[in-house]
Amino acid sequence: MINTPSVPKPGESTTLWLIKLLTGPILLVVALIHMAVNHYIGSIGGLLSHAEVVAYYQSWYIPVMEAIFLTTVIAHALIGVRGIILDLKPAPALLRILDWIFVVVGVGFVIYGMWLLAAVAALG
Amino acid sequence: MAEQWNITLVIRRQKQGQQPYDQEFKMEANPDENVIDLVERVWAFHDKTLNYAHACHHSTCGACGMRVNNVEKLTCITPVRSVVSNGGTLRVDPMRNFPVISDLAVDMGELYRRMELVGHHPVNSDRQEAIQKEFRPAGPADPGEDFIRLSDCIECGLCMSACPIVGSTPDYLGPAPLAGAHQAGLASNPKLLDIVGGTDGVWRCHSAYECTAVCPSNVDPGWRIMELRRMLIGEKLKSWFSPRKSVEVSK
Amino acid sequence: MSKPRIIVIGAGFTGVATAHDLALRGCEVTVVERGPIANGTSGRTHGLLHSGGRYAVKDQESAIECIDENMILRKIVPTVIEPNGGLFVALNEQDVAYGEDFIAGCEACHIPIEELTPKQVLAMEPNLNPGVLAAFTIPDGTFDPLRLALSFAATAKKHGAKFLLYHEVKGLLMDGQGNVTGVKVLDLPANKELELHADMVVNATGAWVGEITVMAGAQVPIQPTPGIMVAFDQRIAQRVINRLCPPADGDIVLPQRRMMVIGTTSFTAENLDYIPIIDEQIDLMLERAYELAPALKSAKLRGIYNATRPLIGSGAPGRSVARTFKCFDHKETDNVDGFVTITGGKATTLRAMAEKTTDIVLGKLGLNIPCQTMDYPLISYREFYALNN
Amino acid sequence: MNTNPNIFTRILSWFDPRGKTLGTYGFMLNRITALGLTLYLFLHLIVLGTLAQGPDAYDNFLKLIENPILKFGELLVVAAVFLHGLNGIRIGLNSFGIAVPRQREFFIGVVVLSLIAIAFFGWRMYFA
Repeated sequence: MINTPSVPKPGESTTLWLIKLLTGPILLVVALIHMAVNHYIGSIGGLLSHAEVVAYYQSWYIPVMEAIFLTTVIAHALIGVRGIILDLKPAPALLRILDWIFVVVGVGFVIYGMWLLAAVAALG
Repeated sequence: MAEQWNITLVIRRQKQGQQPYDQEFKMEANPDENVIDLVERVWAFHDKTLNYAHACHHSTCGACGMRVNNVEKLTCITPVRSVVSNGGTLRVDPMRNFPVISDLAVDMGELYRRMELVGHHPVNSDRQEAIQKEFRPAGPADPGEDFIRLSDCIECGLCMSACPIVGSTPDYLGPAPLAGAHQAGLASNPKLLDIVGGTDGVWRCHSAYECTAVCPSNVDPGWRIMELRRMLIGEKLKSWFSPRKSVEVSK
Repeated sequence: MSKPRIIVIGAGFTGVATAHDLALRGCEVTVVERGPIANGTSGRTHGLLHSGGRYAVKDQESAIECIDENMILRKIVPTVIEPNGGLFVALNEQDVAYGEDFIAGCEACHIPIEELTPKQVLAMEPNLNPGVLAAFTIPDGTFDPLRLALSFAATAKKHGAKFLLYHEVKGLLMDGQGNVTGVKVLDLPANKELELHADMVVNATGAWVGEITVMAGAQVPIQPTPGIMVAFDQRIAQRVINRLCPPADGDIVLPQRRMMVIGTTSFTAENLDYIPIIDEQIDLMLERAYELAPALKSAKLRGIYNATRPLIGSGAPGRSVARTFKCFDHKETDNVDGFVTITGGKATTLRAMAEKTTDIVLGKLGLNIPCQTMDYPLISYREFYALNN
Repeated sequence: MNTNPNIFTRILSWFDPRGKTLGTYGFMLNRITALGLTLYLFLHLIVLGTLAQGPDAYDNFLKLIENPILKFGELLVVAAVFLHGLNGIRIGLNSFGIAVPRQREFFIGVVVLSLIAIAFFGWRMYFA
């Protein structure tokens, strides 16, 4: 017989899916802006030097946008990769460890990213 | 005598505990007959130890699902003309993702158990089955009352064989049971919401739509999985904003 | 006396129903079948839950069996039945004339019918032939053949019956005095031969019974009579549509899921394992289907197949042979004990056939246990897979 | 269902194209681009650490990625963003029951749009 609903508590998958679903479009818009910036603003070729990057981060809205981009892309990516791993049906114990790794990596990189943003903005 | 083609039929053979191997049969075939007729002729005239599942021969029982040239087909309604040309080769394999009993016969037990788990109705009201607007409702336009008839889903397992995720994830409910849950209606069984919304439910589906591509009887599991997602998201948002009084779910 | 051990050969309607009745009455049953469930005639019936109407004039014994069993099946296994009733329609004067005998016949066989005016019947089924002259309602229905068989098999399994599918009977085990004591079976998937002993062997192989009886040096007057059936890919009616006439080719078209199935013809064949489709018969079926419901002209063909009726009686071939069933105790007919053959009958009468067979089998074993299957609800056909014995 | 414990055959089964329709190619593309983008994401974040170490660290890192292979890698990332992003929108909308019967055409649109964008970005990166 199929085992009881899998280890994570019911309804949790819907929440994770919703996060992935909501971060997706935000992420795509910001990513396109992010890529456009790299190729247009600044000298013809985009942000091609340290100085130009620092100058780019001097306004208030760019760091906020980049921070949103940072958190949404990390959340989306990790939930997605977790989904792929779930497709391979890891053992519940392994899944619990992996969940911990995902959380640690996710929060860790968000903090690191925020610190980097602040540092670059401060250089201005 | 109707037109006769010469074709080579390659059947995947496997007896318990032995390595699978391909067996070739050169035979004459009428392009308008169905693949199951060829398999039956091989059984009747060449090799009575060939095991294959079949019963109704007109797509109501769902027993004769196989992979024909690597595509899941209900072999009783797959004309020879549609899968091979004169002088060509036709490959028949058992369905994927089900344990093989022997040769082309697979054990569909797990699919039946899950259909029972989600409470799929074997007979259902005609209107309830033809719920999707794109469906042409079975039967005359509007004969007045609603009729009870055998469900669209014939539990043939083709979608379960075609789905890439069922292949890698044994516990994933799979397209047919999820479509069965949608047909049964989430309100029919309060536990259903958590089974369908769990990690082995609709969130494992990755929109390959292979199930809808191979479904021989209009169930369109892909569409029904997305409908279940819409209901689940609705339920989740409702539970965030107003505590979940009763599981009131729109069909 | 411990539980009687019975082997049933064949897992078509008769086999699974007999296994259910035997198990319900406390026997230890093993069903042996060379293929999957209902892969023979049982699978390939068009699925008519017969009301007996077609036989109400010429074969009232069969008709009464059908209507009684029709009502029982609706009660004990509703989850595999489309209970939408049926119609007998007259398309010409000759049909209308047949009406009187039809009414009298149904009366005699307590088959409830109701006459309709052409306007009424066309309102109920708009896709009928507009030229309909008279019509009667009839309690016909449709069922899914495999699921009907699985329902009986699942309930039998719940009471301990064992099903050995893909096991082919190679021979009968006999004792010194020419009585049957078991079967020699080849397990096809494992390619192993094994011997099963039992107090009684029931031969329920339908049209193939001759192939088993010959193993015991016995014989039955079986007359396999195949008939063609054609399935269309559109359901253009909600009820079974019968032509108001004596049994004839292509006299019925019935709805099943999203299809209509037209049947049938009647001819003879030697090799029962493979009966080729005869093209002329397809054209005949199409012509008769279009007569009953012209709307089918726009439908495409979905499946074409033959099913072999296990008719009994060495008399004239084809239709006039009795449609009822018979259980042969080979002790009486061929002085071979421990061996019983049950064949003939209609799909709808599978429960009654099982009851009669079980009565005979238990009688031969000196047991007298009443039958209860007439009001014993069958469990879900899916349980056949959930229970693993 | 598939009781095959071997993890690699199960992963390979995702990418077996035999007898598959467009939807599965969408699924395969989405999966490959997802893994590629995630790898790039974390590499990108780590590498940008050089920004904090001052102008020379970052500037000669920029020279480092001028070589053609890494430049082509960047183009792949751009391609992955468009393909994964637009296909994700398709799956997202489908999850609300939108455009499901037209999901095949939707996917073809996604691929065409992405190819145009990739061509545009490629031209800018190599020739502008």
